[in-house]
Amino acid sequence: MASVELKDFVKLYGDHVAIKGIDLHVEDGEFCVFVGPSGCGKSTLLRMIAGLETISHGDLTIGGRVVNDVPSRDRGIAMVFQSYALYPHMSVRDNLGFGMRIAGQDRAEIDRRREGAAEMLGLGPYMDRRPSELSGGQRQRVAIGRAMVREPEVFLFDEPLSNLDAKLRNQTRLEIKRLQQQLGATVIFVTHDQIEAMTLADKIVVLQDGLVAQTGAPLDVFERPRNLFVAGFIGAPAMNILPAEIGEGPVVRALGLEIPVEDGVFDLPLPGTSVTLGIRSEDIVPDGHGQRPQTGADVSGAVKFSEVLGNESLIFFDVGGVELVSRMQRPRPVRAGETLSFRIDGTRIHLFDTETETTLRRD
Amino acid sequence: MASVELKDFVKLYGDHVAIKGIDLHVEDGEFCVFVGPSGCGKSTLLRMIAGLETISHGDLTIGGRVVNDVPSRDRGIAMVFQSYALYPHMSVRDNLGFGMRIAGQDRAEIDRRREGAAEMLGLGPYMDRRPSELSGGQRQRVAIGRAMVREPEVFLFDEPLSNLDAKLRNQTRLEIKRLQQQLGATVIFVTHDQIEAMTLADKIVVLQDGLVAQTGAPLDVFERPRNLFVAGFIGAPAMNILPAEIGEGPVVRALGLEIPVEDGVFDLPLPGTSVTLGIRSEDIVPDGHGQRPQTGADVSGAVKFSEVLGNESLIFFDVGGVELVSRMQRPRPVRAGETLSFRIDGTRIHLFDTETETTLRRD
Amino acid sequence: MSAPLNPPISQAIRAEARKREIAARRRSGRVALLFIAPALGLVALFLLFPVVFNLGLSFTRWQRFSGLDEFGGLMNYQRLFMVPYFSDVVINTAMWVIGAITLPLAFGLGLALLLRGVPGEGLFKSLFFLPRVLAPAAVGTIWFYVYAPDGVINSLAGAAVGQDIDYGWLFESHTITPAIIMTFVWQTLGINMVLLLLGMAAIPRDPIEAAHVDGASSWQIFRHIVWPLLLPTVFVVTILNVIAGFTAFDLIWVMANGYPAQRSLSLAVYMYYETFSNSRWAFGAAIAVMLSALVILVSWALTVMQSRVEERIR
Amino acid sequence: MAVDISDPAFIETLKRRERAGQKPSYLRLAIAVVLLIAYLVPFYYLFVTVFKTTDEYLRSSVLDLPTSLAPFWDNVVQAWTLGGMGRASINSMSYAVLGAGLATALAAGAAYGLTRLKLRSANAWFMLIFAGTLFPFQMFLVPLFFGFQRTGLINTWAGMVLVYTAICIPFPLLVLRGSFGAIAREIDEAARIEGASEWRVFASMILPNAKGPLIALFLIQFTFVWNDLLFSSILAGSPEVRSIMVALQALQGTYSSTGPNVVVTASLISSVPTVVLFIFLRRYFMSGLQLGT
Amino acid sequence: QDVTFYYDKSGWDEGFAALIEGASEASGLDIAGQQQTPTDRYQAYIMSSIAGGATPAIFTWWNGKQLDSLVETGEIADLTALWDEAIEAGWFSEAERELFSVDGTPYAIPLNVARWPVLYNKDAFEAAGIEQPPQSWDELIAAADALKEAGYVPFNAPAVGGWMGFIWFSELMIRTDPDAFVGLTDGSVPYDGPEVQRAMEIWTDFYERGYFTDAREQDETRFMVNEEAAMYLIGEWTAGILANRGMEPGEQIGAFLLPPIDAETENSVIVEAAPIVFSADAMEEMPALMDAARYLMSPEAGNALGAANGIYSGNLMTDAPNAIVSDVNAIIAEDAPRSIVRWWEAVPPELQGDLVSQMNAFMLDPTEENAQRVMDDMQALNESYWAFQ
Ligand SMILES: Nc1ncnc2c1ncn2[C@@H]1O[C@H](COP(=O)(O)OP(=O)(O)OP(=O)(O)O)[C@@H](O)[C@H]1O
Ligand SMILES: Nc1ncnc2c1ncn2[C@@H]1O[C@H](COP(=O)(O)OP(=O)(O)OP(=O)(O)O)[C@@H](O)[C@H]1O
Ligand SMILES: [Mg+2]
Ligand SMILES: [Mg+2]
Repeated sequence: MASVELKDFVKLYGDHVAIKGIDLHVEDGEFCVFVGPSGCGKSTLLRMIAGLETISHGDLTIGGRVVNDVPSRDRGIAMVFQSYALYPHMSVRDNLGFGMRIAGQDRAEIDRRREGAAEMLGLGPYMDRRPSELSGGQRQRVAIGRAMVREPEVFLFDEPLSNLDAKLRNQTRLEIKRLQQQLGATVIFVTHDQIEAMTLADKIVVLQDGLVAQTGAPLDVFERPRNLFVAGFIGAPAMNILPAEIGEGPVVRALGLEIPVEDGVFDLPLPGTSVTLGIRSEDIVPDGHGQRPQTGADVSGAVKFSEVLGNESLIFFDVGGVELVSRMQRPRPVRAGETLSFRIDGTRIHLFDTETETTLRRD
Repeated sequence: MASVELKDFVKLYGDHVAIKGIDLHVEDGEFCVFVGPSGCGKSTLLRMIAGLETISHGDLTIGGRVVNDVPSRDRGIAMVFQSYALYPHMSVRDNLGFGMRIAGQDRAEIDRRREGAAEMLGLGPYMDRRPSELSGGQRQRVAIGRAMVREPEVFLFDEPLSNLDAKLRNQTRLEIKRLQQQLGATVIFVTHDQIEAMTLADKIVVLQDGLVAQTGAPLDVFERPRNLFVAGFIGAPAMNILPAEIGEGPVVRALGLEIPVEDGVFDLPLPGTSVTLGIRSEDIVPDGHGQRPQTGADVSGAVKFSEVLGNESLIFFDVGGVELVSRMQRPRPVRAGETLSFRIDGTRIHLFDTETETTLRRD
Repeated sequence: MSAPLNPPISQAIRAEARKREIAARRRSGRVALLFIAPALGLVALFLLFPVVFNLGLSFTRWQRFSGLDEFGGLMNYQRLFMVPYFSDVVINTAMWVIGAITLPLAFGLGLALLLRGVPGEGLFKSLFFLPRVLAPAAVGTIWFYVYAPDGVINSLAGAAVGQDIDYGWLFESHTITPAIIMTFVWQTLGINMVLLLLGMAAIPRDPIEAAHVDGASSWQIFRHIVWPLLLPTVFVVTILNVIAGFTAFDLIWVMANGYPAQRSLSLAVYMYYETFSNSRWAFGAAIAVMLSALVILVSWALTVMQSRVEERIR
Repeated sequence: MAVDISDPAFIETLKRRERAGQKPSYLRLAIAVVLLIAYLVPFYYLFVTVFKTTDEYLRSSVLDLPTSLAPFWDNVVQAWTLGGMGRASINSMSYAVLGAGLATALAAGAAYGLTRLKLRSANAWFMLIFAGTLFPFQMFLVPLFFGFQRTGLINTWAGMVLVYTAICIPFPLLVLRGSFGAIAREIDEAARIEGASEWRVFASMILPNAKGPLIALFLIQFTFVWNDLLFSSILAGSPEVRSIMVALQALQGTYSSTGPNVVVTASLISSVPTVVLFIFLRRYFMSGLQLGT
Repeated sequence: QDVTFYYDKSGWDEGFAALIEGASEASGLDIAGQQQTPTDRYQAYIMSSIAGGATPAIFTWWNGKQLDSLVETGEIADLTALWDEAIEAGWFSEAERELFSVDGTPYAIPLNVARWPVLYNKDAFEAAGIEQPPQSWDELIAAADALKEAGYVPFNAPAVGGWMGFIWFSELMIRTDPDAFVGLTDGSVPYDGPEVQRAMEIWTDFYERGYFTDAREQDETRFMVNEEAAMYLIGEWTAGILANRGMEPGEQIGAFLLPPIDAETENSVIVEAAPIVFSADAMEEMPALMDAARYLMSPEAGNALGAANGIYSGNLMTDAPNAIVSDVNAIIAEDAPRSIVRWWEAVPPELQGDLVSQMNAFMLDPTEENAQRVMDDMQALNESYWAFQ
């Protein structure tokens, strides 16, 4: 296993700058997830690491060796593609063995590794099938198996789950995580799904338009988004974002309420300054559903409509013309028009500079 | 608007029986969702109602009229296809107008209805574009518009959201619901996504292999699944399912615990009988996270791993070799191997006959 | 940990990046050219160079033994219009092109609609397609006897009307070209039909079903949904037919055997005739150029139309 | 439930009803059969004629059934010897196999270079090769004839193979460019990461995945070369190298009086390979057609 | 191999093999034969070879205008000396030399010389009560009528192969006005003038009388072999073909020359001559080639060809290969008709195809109107050709 280091990465497609200067360190054995909206450069970055795109500028170090000019095959990496990229004309067995075969490895070694991977992934019964005769999840596992037999130092995954249906996606997610832990592998994983990113990553890298918006552990990114973009991108439903104003005392004024702010958490500007306030739906707690936050502000509003998810409901309600969404645990049926009371958890609010959109939180 | 009544529906494809005898009543103005795994017969059922497949056996009544032998066009229905099925060579305007035009309706009427639909769906700016020049969401709306201008008694939707990305899907879901309420329309909606089903439906019809597994209001189906299949299908992550045994007193024994059972809720068999116990992840509450259930049983186990979702985490833990999943609200980081205590909510457990897999709950 | 947002990318970095990219592209371009070279070489030598050479030839006076080195200007092009039976050539060519466009298409479409869903569709398709794999020379040979005075057509017609018919279909100036065109139709009908069937099969079922629900009758569905969506295929088929019609050679050469050739000549055969029977090399080259110009012009026009309709239904 | 789907009798009733619902149109079938019969009359003529002697042919109606099957061999032998078809069919077979095979292979290589490798202005390179088919064949006749005469390639076996190969390249290139383009890029990339060289990717990844089109193209070009009269009649006039179609035409056009029965038999002989290929590989022929469009 | 001998005569392979072997032996050169068909592409091959400066060493050609234009290239060897020798030896006469000369200089040697008589079915004549071949036009008409009476079609006149249209046209022209015929071929006599009008009238008249077989028949000798037609105006080499199909020359088949229409018309015969020519350069490089040429002119060569393919080389010292040739030899010895170069060779090559196809067209629709149209069209083509010269 090896660490991966990106220094000053830039990628040019013609005149279009797709990657605008990225530095990144992925530790040995770390599960690093690149997440971001479509077109932000996740795949490009991964492909540069894989050697499928030239590195226009910057240095790539894998396991301490600069590999800019090393061809893919010698970088000690293996890649799992979104579409799996299985060789459609080969059986599962041959898919697993192809790389070793052309490398001229001896049969015994090929078989050993192949059996190992097949066993670990439960591919035994399918070894003689073609990819087209496999289900999505099985294909997925073959793709991973093909990567495994290479015994790479770094695994690269490009949205490997997005072609699976919801159930299978959840299940495979778990498998990948387990496998990584078992192998102790360094993994770089690309996704645009923030749930995937949160659940899998040791380290999340949120990309925005060719740049890194934030790097950190999942909870860190979720709880301390560095800017409005990350705040809005991570978490579903998206954080409630409202204009607010700094009040006297550590207090934020919004929706006609005064929400107390914990001392020392934010670098608060002068009172009267406009700021942007972010509140996650689970931090607007409907009265009687879940623990009532101790510090905070009470608010009530007319329900516009609700989405019943079973174990919880999302309540969309109106406060002075602003629509807020709250999460109701152990839900009860709620009718549109009904007025409900909520309590906003003052200890969990987010404040951003309205101009620069960066957080006001002290690091 | 009209009610729809299916009586004794059977569908044969060659030798394959795709629908195996279904009775169903959809009320006037009701939003009815067919949900079920792939291949269970949802589309087939919908297409039989639409008149795109013959009804092998049974009667279809729409608005009180038996329409088995009435061609599609005269059934008073409109359908929105998964692929939208827009006429690719016609502008949005012509797509909307086609049905009325060939029905020989006069121009003024065509324009009136078309403008109405376009306005309601915000299609005004796109009227002269072709489908290929529209985004997925816009196409979706055109498809709905085309159904609307028919002023049908019943709307049929076949997985209309599955081609949209997650964000757009959520948004369109809301729009469809709003529209249905506005028009007061009878809608039959097919999906395999249980979240979609839960959030949209007045009535959910869970299909399993050509048969109805359960019919009911969303919360009803979620909270009182009629059998193991529905219990496992509705809700994510899937319900914890474990073998159990009826104990003395109203109590269920499982995992070496005695979980008290509310009186009068279940038809309990004799003590000692094996049953199947279902517990949703949110009903296994980690100590200190969320309201501690009053009736229930305490259990503790070693965490195998956790999935961090931000506002909550899924904790997978081991109790005597059985893996359980619990949902942790307002999560804290949890390490694998850590031992946690949980409390199972005895008022919310599900019991099934091990043999027939049907619920033991009293109706 | 992470870079500041929006760091400037300096011109120097840009320039260096561009250089690296170009170098990489060069490297892979060279490999690509290696793969292309053999095909390109053969094509250049045997197809492209001859085209240029032919163009050059058409401006010389070369015929029979001499004149290769004499510049003739537009002489050969003017000469074409002075050929006494030029009008025959034009009329025949026009008949060929129009016949080749309309007949196989019309019959092919009719057959395609007729055969769709008929039991044994596959067998029908194969049998109607079969003549296509035969050589035009063989087909011409057989049809020569089919059209002969004591041939199949006359025998059948004679049996039908109850008297002997010995009409010489290929020996009468006003039937020879239509007769050969009908043979062409016989041979190409199948491929037209199969292409149209494939085109129809490629039309998604959804819009058709949607039209059903929308209340359209079968004819209305064909007229408003199937036909417009089939148009790109129709254009492709038409382009193929036009080229085939313009350049049809073997059938005419074989079937017009017994008949005074010139009256059945189309431009394509005329070119061959002047070149190899009359040894007017440069003139033949000029006719080839004119023919090429016509073919390219017409198929280009059709291609433009095709991409227009395709655009519309994309 | 009011229905019992485990009751076979009930299912049988339903099946019958379904079948009745989708009644095939017998009227259309009848029309199709009639048209087909009319369409196949020339084949009928062909098959009765090859069993007739010249004398029988001249004295009976062309539609009469032959009196015996015996004359067939005699006709074959006559066609074979008079037309020199033995030599000619070996020639044509070699032109067709080699020309079509080489062309498809070279076109595949070129298509690989054009679609799978990064090549600047790949489109222009493609157009350059494809320009070869924009022109009707008449455009090549004079230069090829003269050029072949000059270089001594005329009336040579190698010359014929070369010219057929060249002519057969552009169309497969057009098709394969599409087929290769439709193969997921990730497959090459995966192979490359696994250590495959360009040639390896081409041979082990791209070719096997375009097997259908490759076979179809080979068949189409084989048929074209086998059936070609134009080029072979100009570039290969001598008996040693002439093609089957030239032989057939010579037989039909000779001063000697071979009867129609022999000529028609020769037509049949000259059609055997393509027809046999068609019968066995129909699927590829038909799918190949679609490729071109 | 030193030299290649190109030829286009398919079906003469055996004869050519013998000729080539003899020539090789006589010259000591290694000569190889190379057949190339069909004729138009053979000519194309030779012409483009010459245009490209690579004149084949030996090849067959055509006489008349075809030879003129070939000689014009300056690539062809002058064979005066050889001819002098041959005439000296009594192999040929001056008349033959003339057939192979351009402006009085011989440039070719004969491969074969064929006269165009009428071949007739002796049994048919007998059946129709005709005792001897017609000596005058009236006798010809009478014989034709008698044959019709007896159930025969008098003349076999196919139009296959695209070239046979000129046979009756030229024959009727020389029987009415041989000079006008010659004038046609050099542009001095128009194709729609009175001379042609007259020939066409007779031709049309013959068709009206039902003297000709169906021109659409593809098997040119079918009606002769089937004994449906009695006479066949054609080159004497056809005797070989008929013999192959079971009609023995001399026994079943006889020959006569068509009589002139008017008594005062000069008696003449159409002669088709196939020359062999030599490249001047090759001759200079390899003087031994002259020995090959001498052999090819010799009686031995003529006999070899006659034995192999029944072809008459025109050499006076050879044996007639069949009875027809000897009959014609006898007739010519007796009547001494004027030898006239066949229309095909006499006419400018560029006009050949266009004009003959008009004549074919007439045969397929032998009406008066069509005759007029054909004459007009021929003249139009003729005019435009000469205008271009
Ligand atoms: N081969 C290419 N040529 C030109 N531009 C490209 C190329 N590949 C990617 N881009 C551009 O680079 C940017 C980043 O693309 P990239 O594929 O890395 O996005 P992504 O984050 O992977 O998005 P997605 O989630 O949609 O896969 C986009 O603006 C894209 O249009
Ligand atoms: N035209 C058909 N011919 C034969 N079998 C069919 C046909 N259409 C559907 N089936 C079969 O009927 C069953 C039900 O199919 P249906 O399309 O209704 O499933 P579905 O519930 O809509 O699944 P999905 O969620 O994948 O769309 C399946 O087993 C399917 O294979
Ligand atoms: Mg990507
Ligand atoms: Mg479905």
